[in-house]
Amino acid sequence: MMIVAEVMILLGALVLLISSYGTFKFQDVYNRLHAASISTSGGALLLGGGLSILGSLVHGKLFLKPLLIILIIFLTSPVSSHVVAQAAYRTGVPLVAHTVQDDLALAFLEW
Amino acid sequence: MDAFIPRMIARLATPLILALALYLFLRGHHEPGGGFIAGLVAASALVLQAVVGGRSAGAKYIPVPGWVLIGLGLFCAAGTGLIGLVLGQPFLTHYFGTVLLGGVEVELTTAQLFDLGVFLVVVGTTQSVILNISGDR
Amino acid sequence: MSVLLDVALAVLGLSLALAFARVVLGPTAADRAMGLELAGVNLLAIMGTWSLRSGHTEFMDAALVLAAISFVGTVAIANYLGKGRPVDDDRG
Amino acid sequence: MLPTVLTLPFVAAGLVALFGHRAGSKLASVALAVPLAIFAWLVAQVGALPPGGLVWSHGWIEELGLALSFRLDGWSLLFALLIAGIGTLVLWYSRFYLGPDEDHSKFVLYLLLFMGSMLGVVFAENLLVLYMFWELTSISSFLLIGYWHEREASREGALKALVITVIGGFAMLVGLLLLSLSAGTLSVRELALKASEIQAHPFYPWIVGLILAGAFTKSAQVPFHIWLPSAMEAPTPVSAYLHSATMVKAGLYLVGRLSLVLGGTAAWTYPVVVVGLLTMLVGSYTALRQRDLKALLAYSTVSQLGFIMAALGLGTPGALGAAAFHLFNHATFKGALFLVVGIVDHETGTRDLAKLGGLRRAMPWSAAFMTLSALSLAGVPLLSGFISKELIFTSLVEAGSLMGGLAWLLPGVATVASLLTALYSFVLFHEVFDGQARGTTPRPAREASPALLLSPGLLTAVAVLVGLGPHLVTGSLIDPAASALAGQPVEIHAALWHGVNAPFLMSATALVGALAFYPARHRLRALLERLTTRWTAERAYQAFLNGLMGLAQRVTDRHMTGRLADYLLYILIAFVVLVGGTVLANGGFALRPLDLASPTVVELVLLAAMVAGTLFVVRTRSGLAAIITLGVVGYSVVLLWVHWQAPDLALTQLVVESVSVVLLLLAFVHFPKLERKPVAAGRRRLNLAVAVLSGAMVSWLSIRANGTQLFEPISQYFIENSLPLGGGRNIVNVILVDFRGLDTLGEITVLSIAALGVYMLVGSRIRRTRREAAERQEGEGL
Repeated sequence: MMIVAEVMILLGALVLLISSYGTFKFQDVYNRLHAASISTSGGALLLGGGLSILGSLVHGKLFLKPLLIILIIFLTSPVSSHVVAQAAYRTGVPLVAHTVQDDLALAFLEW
Repeated sequence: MDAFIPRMIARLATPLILALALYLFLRGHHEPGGGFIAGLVAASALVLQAVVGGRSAGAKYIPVPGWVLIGLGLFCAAGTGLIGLVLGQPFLTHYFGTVLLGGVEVELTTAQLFDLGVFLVVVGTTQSVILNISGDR
Repeated sequence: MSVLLDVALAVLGLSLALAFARVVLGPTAADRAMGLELAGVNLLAIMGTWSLRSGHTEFMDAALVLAAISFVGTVAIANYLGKGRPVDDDRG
Repeated sequence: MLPTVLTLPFVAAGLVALFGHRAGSKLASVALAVPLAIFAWLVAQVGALPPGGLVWSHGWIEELGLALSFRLDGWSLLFALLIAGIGTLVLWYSRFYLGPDEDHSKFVLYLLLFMGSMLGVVFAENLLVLYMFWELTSISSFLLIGYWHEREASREGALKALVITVIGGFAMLVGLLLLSLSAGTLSVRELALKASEIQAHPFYPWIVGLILAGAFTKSAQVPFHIWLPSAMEAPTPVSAYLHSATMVKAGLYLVGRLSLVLGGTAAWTYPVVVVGLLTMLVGSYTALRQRDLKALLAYSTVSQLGFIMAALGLGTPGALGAAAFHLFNHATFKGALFLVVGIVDHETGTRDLAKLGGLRRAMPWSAAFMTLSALSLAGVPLLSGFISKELIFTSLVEAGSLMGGLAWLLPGVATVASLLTALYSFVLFHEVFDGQARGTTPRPAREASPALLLSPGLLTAVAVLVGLGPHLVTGSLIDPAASALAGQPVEIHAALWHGVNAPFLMSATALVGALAFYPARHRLRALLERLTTRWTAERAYQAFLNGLMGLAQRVTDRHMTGRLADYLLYILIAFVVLVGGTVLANGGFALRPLDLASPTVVELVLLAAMVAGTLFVVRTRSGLAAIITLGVVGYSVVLLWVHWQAPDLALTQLVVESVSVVLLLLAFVHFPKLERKPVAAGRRRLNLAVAVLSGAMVSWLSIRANGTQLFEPISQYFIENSLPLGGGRNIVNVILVDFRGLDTLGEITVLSIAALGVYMLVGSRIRRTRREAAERQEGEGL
């Protein structure tokens, strides 16, 4: 059982690594946000789950604190990505050259 | 459309952060925590409100202006010091003992009151600085 | 038991380094805000694993607080990025 | 009983402060009860004093030898009687003198405050207690002189009086401390026993110089006399009470009180006598030159104070007795003169000699009081002034004889001064009341109300009675005062007629000379005018003040450039120079083996991250980027704490990091864009050098600090009893809150002050910019 938890934690760590690396592969902020949000969703879940399992195994009794952390992350990270994207768009960060369609431009006008 | 989503989330997140601050405050004496850190965490909740909701929200959240909190905090801290003085001990001696609170044995200590003073001052300072900078009172 | 955790920690360390690089290099302020958030999450992960690895569970509380606080930080940065006076930005 | 008498005025002042405004003009007469009661109690003590005087002492801070101890002996009784007696009369007088619309409660409050502090000075037995009350008198005199604060001249006069007396007071404090150091005690009585030991002490010349500085400034001796004439801006009752009868005599009181301790040596006698006589001379001829009645009286007071100071300086029992007697007389007739001048001013609206004249018919009573008191001042026989002046002349003659060749100098100067004194005394009543009216007075002259006349009348009566029967006062009051000073029983034989001898000749020449010169007084005034206006202490005072302000202005302009970078530079340079200097001086930089742990990989990586981050923060042009990267550097520090198993520190660092990022951001958005002024190359190098130096200094200190084991570490103590004593396992928090609670209390106070500071600085600026924006809107809207 211990091994499963540790593997989960390792996988989680790898997901985080991928998402950090991802931010370098994309050219503009908006795509990079996609990459970053992987870590706050999948990565956090895996890692948090592994940690809580490992914790409860180690301490004998149920150890749910990592789950609370996951809850907070799930609550806050989508919003922060949203806000960052919105701010970027508002301050006129250019979209990457080969974008096909920009829906927000229309909505942006009515503000 | 402007800051609608963050404001909604902030309304949800702020009580959570405040609960976190309270948690940190109450266990300060044994595990890491204490008045100062709890104060800062509470202050960040306040900051969130001020940032997201604009000036009025921050103020609305804690109706009392900053310096009242500071005053209260200092009073608390110095007050607990005086208790020691009153009982003939040197200034700022603390007393602690276990008290049965609703069947649960709770360990109360005047140091906690002093810590409350620190907490209030920190929150008060941040409140007055933020509201001030963001142009409110 | 600890071998896998150590590897995980090394991986997390690398990803944190990448997040730092993102913040330092990031052309626009938005990039930097995202970088900070990412660094926060990585730090969170490291603290979580390290607390179990070393047996001190207090770090878990620190991680808890970090999760909440970094949200406030990012929202503040993003919020003021748009409004407020044009913050001079070496937009890439 | 003594402490109650002393606290009575202060309590009354408190009551007046609280309920005074309701009583309106009747307040003065209600408050009268206090000085009257004290006066009555004091009169009861006359003659009934136990040998060592009435003593009361209460320990305050024993370690410093500071005890609230008071003593009432002959010398302090004389002063206390003057303070309380004239205080009563002045309070009664001021009720009618001050207009109905003026703020009586404030006036009475200050007067009571002054009375209490003056009593404190004369009762004080402990040097520091004396100094405390001494400064309190300066403060209350400042408040009283500046009573009509809307007038520029009052404010200026009050400031000048305060500046000079407080600087003198400060010098005196140093003197008193040196005195207590040399004798090991603060109580005046014990000092008297150790006189010889003090006088042999190397500090002695310093002690004498500094204490005399305090006394000379307070008693307006030359060259510090300039504050007294400008203190005449105060309402006349104040001038009568403070600046003629009591406050300016505090210096005399101190010189008298310490003459037993410090006196008897050339270092004490010569300066006091010389300055005294010089002041008498300067005071008398300047008084003659004055056109304004109050200024004339002010300079006359300066001159008479010099006269008494000289007598005190002589120190012989006879001289001390004569000084005490003249001090008493001067208080009475000078007080009367001031009050009559107040009446003239009150009734006619002017004090300018050119406009006054021929008022005897319109104001018979005032004329009578003025004439009698002025004659007593001039030293005309059958009046009190004559007797005490004679006594001082006798002691001057005796002292002169000791000086061999210069025997004629002391009496000579005194005679010339007395001649001038007599001259301006005649001017006082003749030019004001006799002859025909010269100019037109703003208000037609008519006699003052009897209530107003009561105070000067009583004072003049005392002067006349004492003149006719000196033994009324000498036996019971003056002799105990003199013996308290001389430390041995003193018997002055004051009689109406001392027979024809040297002092009588001096008085005669003075009076006859004055009568002779009287008709030629205008030419004399013109002559004096030309002689003395070149260099005056006044101009020296102004030059000193302006010079000081100019210097302060130049220093501030050069340093307060308004740029934060400059301030930081000054701080760091000071840090490097001071700390570096001391470390260098004590060989701190010796390269001892550094027992440091070898750094692990993790620490090196984090270190690299921090350095990279900081370099970026320094180089980036965008403020926002700098703030965010700063956050990242903070995170790496958090990792360091995590690595070193310090959860508390990690948590704190984390939270502080985020909140400060946000606060920096808030400040950033609201303030003008951080435009990077081009920094001159030279300045850039200086910045770099200072930065590197201070960085190196801090790291060296921290390395060195943990290396040295001057004291055994106290951490052990905290680990052991943080639980049993503090009741908590979180040692850091227990230390913060319990063991070092006081430090935390201090820290949060500093935090609150910082918050208030931010509120004031930032808040006002933002509100101002908002107001300007609003005004611009209105402008555009129009």
